[in-house]
Amino acid sequence: MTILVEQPSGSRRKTGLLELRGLAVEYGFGPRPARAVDGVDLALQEGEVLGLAGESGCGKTTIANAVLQILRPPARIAAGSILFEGEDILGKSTDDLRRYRWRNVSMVLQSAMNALNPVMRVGDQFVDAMRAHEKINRKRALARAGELLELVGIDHRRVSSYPHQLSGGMRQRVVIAMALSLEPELIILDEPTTALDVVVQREILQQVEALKRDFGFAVLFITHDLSLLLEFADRIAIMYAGEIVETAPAARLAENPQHPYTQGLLRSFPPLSGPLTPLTGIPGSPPDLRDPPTGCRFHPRCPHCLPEQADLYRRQTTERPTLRVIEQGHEVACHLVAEGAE
Amino acid sequence: MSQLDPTLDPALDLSLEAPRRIRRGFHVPGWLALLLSNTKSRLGLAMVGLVVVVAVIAPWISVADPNGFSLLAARQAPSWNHLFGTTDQGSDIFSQVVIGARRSLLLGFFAAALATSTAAVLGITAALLGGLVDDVVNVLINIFLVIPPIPLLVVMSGYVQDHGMTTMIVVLALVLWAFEARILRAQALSLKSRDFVDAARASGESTARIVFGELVPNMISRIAAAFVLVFYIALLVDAGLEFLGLADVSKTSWGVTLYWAQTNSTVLQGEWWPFFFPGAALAFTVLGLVLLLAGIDEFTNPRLRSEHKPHRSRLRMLFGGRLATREEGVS
Amino acid sequence: VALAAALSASTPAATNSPIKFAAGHKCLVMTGSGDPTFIKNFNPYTATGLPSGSFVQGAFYEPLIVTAEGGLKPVPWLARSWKWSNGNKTLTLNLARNAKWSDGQKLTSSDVVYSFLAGRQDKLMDRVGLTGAGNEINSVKARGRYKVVIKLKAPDSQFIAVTMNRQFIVPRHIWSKINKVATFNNTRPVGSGPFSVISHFTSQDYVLNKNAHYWQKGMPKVPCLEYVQASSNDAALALIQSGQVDWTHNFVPNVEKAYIAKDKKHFHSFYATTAYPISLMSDTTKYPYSMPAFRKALSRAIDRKTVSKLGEYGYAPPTDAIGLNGLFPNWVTDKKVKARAKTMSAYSPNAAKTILTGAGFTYHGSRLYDPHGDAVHLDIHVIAGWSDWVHTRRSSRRSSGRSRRRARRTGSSTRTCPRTRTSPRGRAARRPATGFTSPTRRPRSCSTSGRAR
Amino acid sequence: MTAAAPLEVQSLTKHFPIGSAVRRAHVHAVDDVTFELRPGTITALVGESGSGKSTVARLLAHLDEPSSGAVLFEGSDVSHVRRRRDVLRYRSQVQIIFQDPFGSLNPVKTVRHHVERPLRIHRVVPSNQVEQRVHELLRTVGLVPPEDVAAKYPHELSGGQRQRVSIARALAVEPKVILADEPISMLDVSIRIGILNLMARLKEEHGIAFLYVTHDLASARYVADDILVMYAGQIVERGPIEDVLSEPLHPYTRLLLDAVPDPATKTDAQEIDLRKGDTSAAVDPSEGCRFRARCPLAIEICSQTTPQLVEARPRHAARCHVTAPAS
Amino acid sequence: MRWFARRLVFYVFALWVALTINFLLPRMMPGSPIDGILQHLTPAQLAANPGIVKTYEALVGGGNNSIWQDYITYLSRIVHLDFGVSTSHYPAPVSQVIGQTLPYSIFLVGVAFFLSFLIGTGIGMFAAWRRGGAVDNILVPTFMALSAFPAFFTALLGLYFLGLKAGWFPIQHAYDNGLSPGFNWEFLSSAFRHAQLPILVILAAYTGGWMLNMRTVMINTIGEDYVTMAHAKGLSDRRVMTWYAGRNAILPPLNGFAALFASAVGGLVFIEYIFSYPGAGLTLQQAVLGNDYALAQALLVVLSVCVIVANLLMDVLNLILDPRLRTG
Ligand SMILES: Nc1ncnc2c1ncn2[C@@H]1O[C@H](COP(=O)(O)OP(=O)(O)OP(=O)(O)O)[C@@H](O)[C@H]1O
Ligand SMILES: Nc1ncnc2c1ncn2[C@@H]1O[C@H](COP(=O)(O)OP(=O)(O)OP(=O)(O)O)[C@@H](O)[C@H]1O
Ligand SMILES: [Mg+2]
Ligand SMILES: [Mg+2]
Repeated sequence: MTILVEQPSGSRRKTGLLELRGLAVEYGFGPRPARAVDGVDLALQEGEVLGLAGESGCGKTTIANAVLQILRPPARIAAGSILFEGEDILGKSTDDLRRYRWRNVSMVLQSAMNALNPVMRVGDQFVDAMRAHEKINRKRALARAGELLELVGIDHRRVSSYPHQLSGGMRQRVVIAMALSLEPELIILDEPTTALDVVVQREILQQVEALKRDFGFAVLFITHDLSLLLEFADRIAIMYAGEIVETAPAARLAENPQHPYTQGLLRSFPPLSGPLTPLTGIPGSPPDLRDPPTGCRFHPRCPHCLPEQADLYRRQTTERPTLRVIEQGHEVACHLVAEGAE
Repeated sequence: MSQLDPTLDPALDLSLEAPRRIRRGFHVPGWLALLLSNTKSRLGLAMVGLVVVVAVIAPWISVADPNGFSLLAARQAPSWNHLFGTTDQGSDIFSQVVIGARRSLLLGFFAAALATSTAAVLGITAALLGGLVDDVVNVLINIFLVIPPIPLLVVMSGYVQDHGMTTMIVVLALVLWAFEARILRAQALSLKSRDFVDAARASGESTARIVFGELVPNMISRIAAAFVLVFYIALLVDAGLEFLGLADVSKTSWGVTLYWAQTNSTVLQGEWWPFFFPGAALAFTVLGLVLLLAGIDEFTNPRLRSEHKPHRSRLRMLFGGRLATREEGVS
Repeated sequence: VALAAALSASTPAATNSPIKFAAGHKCLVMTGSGDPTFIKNFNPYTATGLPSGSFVQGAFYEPLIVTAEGGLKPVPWLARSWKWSNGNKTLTLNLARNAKWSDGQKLTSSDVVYSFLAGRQDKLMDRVGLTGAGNEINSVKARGRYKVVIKLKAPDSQFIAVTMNRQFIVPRHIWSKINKVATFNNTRPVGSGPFSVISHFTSQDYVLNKNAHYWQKGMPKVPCLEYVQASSNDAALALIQSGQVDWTHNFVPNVEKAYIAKDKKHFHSFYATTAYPISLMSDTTKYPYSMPAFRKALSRAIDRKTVSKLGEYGYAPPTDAIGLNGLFPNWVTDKKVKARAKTMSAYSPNAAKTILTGAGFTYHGSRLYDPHGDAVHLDIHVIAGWSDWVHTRRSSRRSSGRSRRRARRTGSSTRTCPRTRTSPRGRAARRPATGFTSPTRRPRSCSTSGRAR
Repeated sequence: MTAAAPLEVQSLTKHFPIGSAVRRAHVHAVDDVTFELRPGTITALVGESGSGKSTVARLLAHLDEPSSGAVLFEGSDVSHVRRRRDVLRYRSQVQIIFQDPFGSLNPVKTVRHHVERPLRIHRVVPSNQVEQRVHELLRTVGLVPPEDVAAKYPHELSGGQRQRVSIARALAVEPKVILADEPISMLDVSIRIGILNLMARLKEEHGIAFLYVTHDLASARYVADDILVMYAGQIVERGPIEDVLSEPLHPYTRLLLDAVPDPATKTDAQEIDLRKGDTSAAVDPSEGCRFRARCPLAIEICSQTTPQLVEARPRHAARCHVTAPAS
Repeated sequence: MRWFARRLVFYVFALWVALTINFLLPRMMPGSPIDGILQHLTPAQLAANPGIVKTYEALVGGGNNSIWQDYITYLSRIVHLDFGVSTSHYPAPVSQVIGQTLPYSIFLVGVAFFLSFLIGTGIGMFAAWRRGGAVDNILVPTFMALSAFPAFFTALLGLYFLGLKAGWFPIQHAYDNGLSPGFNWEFLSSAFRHAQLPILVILAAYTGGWMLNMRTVMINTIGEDYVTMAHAKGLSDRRVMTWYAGRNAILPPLNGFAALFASAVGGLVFIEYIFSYPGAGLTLQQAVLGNDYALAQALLVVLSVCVIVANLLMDVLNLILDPRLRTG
């Protein structure tokens, strides 16, 4: 894998736990690779729950994989850097990387149901993870695996089960327990509940919250279910077509969304209580990342992008908006907003 | 003798069977365009094509009678007069090889066609109907897989007096259909669970139409793969039987030339050409088919595709710029 | 036999002198061709193939008189001398007095009488037709310990050459106790022959050691015989080429190059031209083979020279139409007959055509139609693996060029008519002549023999 | 608009055999389900995964045959019709839309094929008008320009567009009933509303009776008029959707409601009591309430007799001994 | 375990069907093979084995019995391993001939197939792991081309170049002449030496199949989430390749074992023929050429049984490797 690192210019800012700078990831070779992630800046503080929301295919999983450095060809990091505790992990040796994975950052995969090796006992998969990082004998590792399972509400005797003997929700919880096994600073939850029933989903989220309180890890929570994030995350980043278009504290985002895309997303969730108003969703469909629209990537679907406003229209269609701080902790990449702020 | 029994994993993604387009409105079946866009299958296609061409023009490039004998010309090493040398009897091996290509190709083709159609009808219908029909077909398939085909053929050819082409085709198809049926049934089973089959049923399509109108078009590449598979297995097995002397050894075919080479102990006499050329021709054809199959496999399973950028310019030269590409298709 | 298109015959045998390989071989190593894997059975009566076929019969059990193929003189063996009397109906045989069985017991006239009459004990042991309808033997009696008298019902010129050749002598004290000969495997044979001990036996080779009690002084000259299984001509050739085997008796294509050239000094071969010729036998009861003209035309349509060259690598010369001059050169004395036999075997498509058209055959284009108006097909069946035979068929295939013929592989059994099966030598006897048969029905009249390879 | 329900379901039951011939068990995927679909009404069918929602839809679509019970179409039982003509007649009135927009269209066939096949099978319009009708249908579901869309293959469409094709196909036969099995669950959030709005519009304009199978209560509330809540093969609650959602009777409905994240009512201390799911409640169930193992309100009688659906409020029924006791 | 029980039932059934096919085969063919058989035996031999004609009739038909009678006789004889007498090995019973030849074939195909499995799956696994690497670019095409070669052609080439020209290997028989089969070093080493060339040919012919199979499945497996997860856990590459990807990827090829093994058993006919290796394959070829129908048919049955047994072993292995089968 070729790793192109564009050193960020300028002095080192004070960084949090994890910081992505100008991260770009491409899929495929040749003249027109798909830039699934394009110039993403994102920072995560210790103990924080950062939500990452966006439509399918906008690059959420790709970011997660990049953070753990488990991208496989044809994916490659085309630009940017990934700082973990101030250290760029892109330059790390294979061995250092191996140690960094799971010990510092662990991950619950998007389809955690399939994340367990079907031919290995659950306990052994815990043992594998532990023994890859520390000297611990099998018996003690198994004992600890049992404790971890109890933490997520599964009988410790289940260490000797095979994955297929567990239900989907249980498997999900096993993976979460496994993600905890080395007490990492950051856990990435990539749509941990998409395939599950609402009741099970609720159950798992409650458990994660409880665990977070006990262990104090930070969470990068990836989902396309914005309503879930609003409830669960401290801060939310909205992604569209490989770019971050808005970040804000959860409450603020719910009350005062700035980007038309965010607004559209919020309008896509009918409420469960209160008055019902006709919703519109967002017309159109996400762009092909091999050939993204010029200018603002959202402009073809944007209700505020009208040829009548010629000047704005020209900027929207040719000039890429950048993230601007419009208020403490609230950043938006939108020509409209920039216009309004000035 | 299927030495190569490629994994035709039924769970593979089939959505890629969708047709590509050439220019506006002109549709090329997706598989053909893909076949030409894959390096392996292109090479395979070229190799098989070469053999086909040779077989077609065989009468014009060979001597009148490939089995004609001549005292003067016996046991000659390859030379300009006899490209592939001559046999113990002075027959021209080149002629035997090019004429032999006809029989091999025809036999392989028809055996494969017969086996494939049997397998497709049985396998797909069984999968679709399920229940008892499926159980019976499935057990039948598995039983055929348990009886070793070559010994079965060897014993059968001991009984069959007539080793004519038709008989051989039928016999080969009878023994080999299960290979394909297994693949196609598994494939159809996985397709059957797709909603579009139920959707077609819900909109009132008949079973026959679902099989031939909805399922089969989706399985073209699988069926093609199965066809190619049986094609070369049939080639190999037939040549093998001839080589063992279990066929009509007065015909002209690769296996028969090999048989005579073996019978005349040419190997032990240090004459390599009587067995090398027909053997190489057989291996060449089979390799071409294997490559074709590998190509089909690759485009059926996108994960197998190697991630090289396509050599489009060279392709253009080869195919006169009429090659369909994905970009042109999507409007 | 109306038509004998003499092709060629018998076995070119390759030999190499034991000298060179003496270091490596203790024994004289031999092989045949197309032998199935060996099964331990040395019962000479149930023998069809090796190891208990004629080769082993000879090693353990001997006849009284040996007559070689080709009309040669009978050689005294266990019977040192004999005398015909009573108008050639009584044969008196004087046995060797020093002959012993390998277990040390003496071989006497009672053993000989027992062997001749053993068919009465078990049909399977009948070698002389004693139990058959055509039994020609009146009595076999011992006169003293070393004299045997055989009385025939009628004089028989072939009695010594054929019948006696077939009858080997077995020890009475062993065989008379065998209940069921068919299932007796005789794994520790007691015989009078030069080899008596099976020192080694596996499915792919066996070794026979010298008989310590052998009656012929100084014989045998080799300490042991090893017989190696070779599953085909090809396998046998590989064995002799590499010197692993000293002697074989199978067909070697192009023997000069394939074998002798490897070691000119030690590798030799010979081809028994005195054997029965390879011939086409037709079932003369079947139309159109029943038409002499058709057979004549066939004979003239065969290019025997080419057949000999291509089919037999020139080992065996073409014969005339009678085909006996290799075997019995002096039999035909009439010059006119000789000349006619020669003409009848001379290759001449035109002559063949003339004969055919003269007999009512017609040609449509290049196809031949018989007088009934049916197209003529010749089915020629050959034995797969007998390479020389198959060749012969192939090279003769085109020579008459006009009729469409199909050749088939058959096993040795079905469509062959062996008419010559008296040779004492295994190979020739096992080699049925190729028969031309009618396209429709196969001859039921002829029996079969041999096996395919 | 007449109130006569085109489709009525009475005591519909479907058991699937599982396990071997030796240890045969039955999943009571659908057990004694009764409801009706009224014209111009969207009825939502919700429940957890495996509760039998899809099976109900498939039974109604005549894709599976019920073990017992009846499906009354305009008064006559159609659950066991076999004659092709009868089946076809039924299919021309009742259509189904599937969950997976990728799976429910044949990848090698164009959009045109999908929409025109039902037209031809059922001879909805003379064949010279098929083309025109296809375009009309595509326009109805919002696929424009229809000429372009008709020539496309499914893989050239986005998920939302594909689901619209499915709807167009269902509409082609001018059905009275459309069964939509989770039509939006696999779509992107931003385009779900579009499909829901389309359904609402068709209901209005064509008077179609919809069965909307979903596990998303919020979307059900958005489009549906009535709701059926299923648990372990049984309907546990039934009623007008606003009534049910605002004042659920059955503890399972309440559990569902509590579990759904709703930003509008976000409260940090909203910890709810979740007992372990009993996934095998529908496998050879014994007498008693199937929810009892998870139920916070469970009392003794719950494990003894199976509760019946009882109308505790007007048109609002539940299957619970505690909240809707049989009087 | 229920899965295994089902397999067992199937195998018994398959065996029965194979026997029945075997029974029907000669009856469906034109002509009457019984004559062919009887012609090989002299009247004396026939007279000596009064039961033999019955056995043959049950085997190939041609008697006056009804087909059902024949069938019953046939099955009961086969249960008693009575396949009649081999005409080409007269007077040995067929079972003795098979008993003598089969071990060699089992040895040959067992060793060769096991090796080809190990090597093939090993290479396939590695090639998939390092896509585009040296192994993938060199070994994979090589083995693929080799497997496209007809087995008998490869065997001929091996015989010519490695056996004759180079003289590295013995070119026929199962062991050196003069040795007796037994469990002693001399014999075993000789047997191994004689098996080398045939084994090499089988390897050349069949390794490619395993390899391609394994490679394809492995490539799919590598895309599975549990492999990604194993990477994310920071496991070493080796561990991920073998225990996470490899362990799972090997299961489908094992399931395809039946077809491949059956075809390898078929390949034996050619290889044994060319190397004059005294196994069941060569015996089968000679039996058919020699119209020894009894032997040929018995061999077909026995080879089918071998394939079934091999399948059974594979199922056991599958059971060990795949917990889903054990508990599912
Ligand atoms: N292996 C791959 N090869 C080529 N393109 C890929 C590959 N994996 C992902 N992509 C492309 O990268 C883009 C981002 O994918 P990613 O999986 O990160 O999306 P996501 O936001 O996680 O979506 P989802 O919500 O569906 O999980 C998509 O457009 C996808 O098509
Ligand atoms: N063909 C079948 N054979 C056996 N069991 C089946 C079959 N189809 C469905 N089931 C079982 O019936 C029950 C109901 O299944 P169904 O698909 O109707 O649930 P659902 O409510 O649609 O679930 P989901 O929300 O996951 O789609 C499940 O337990 C399922 O396992
Ligand atoms: Mg994702
Ligand atoms: Mg469902």
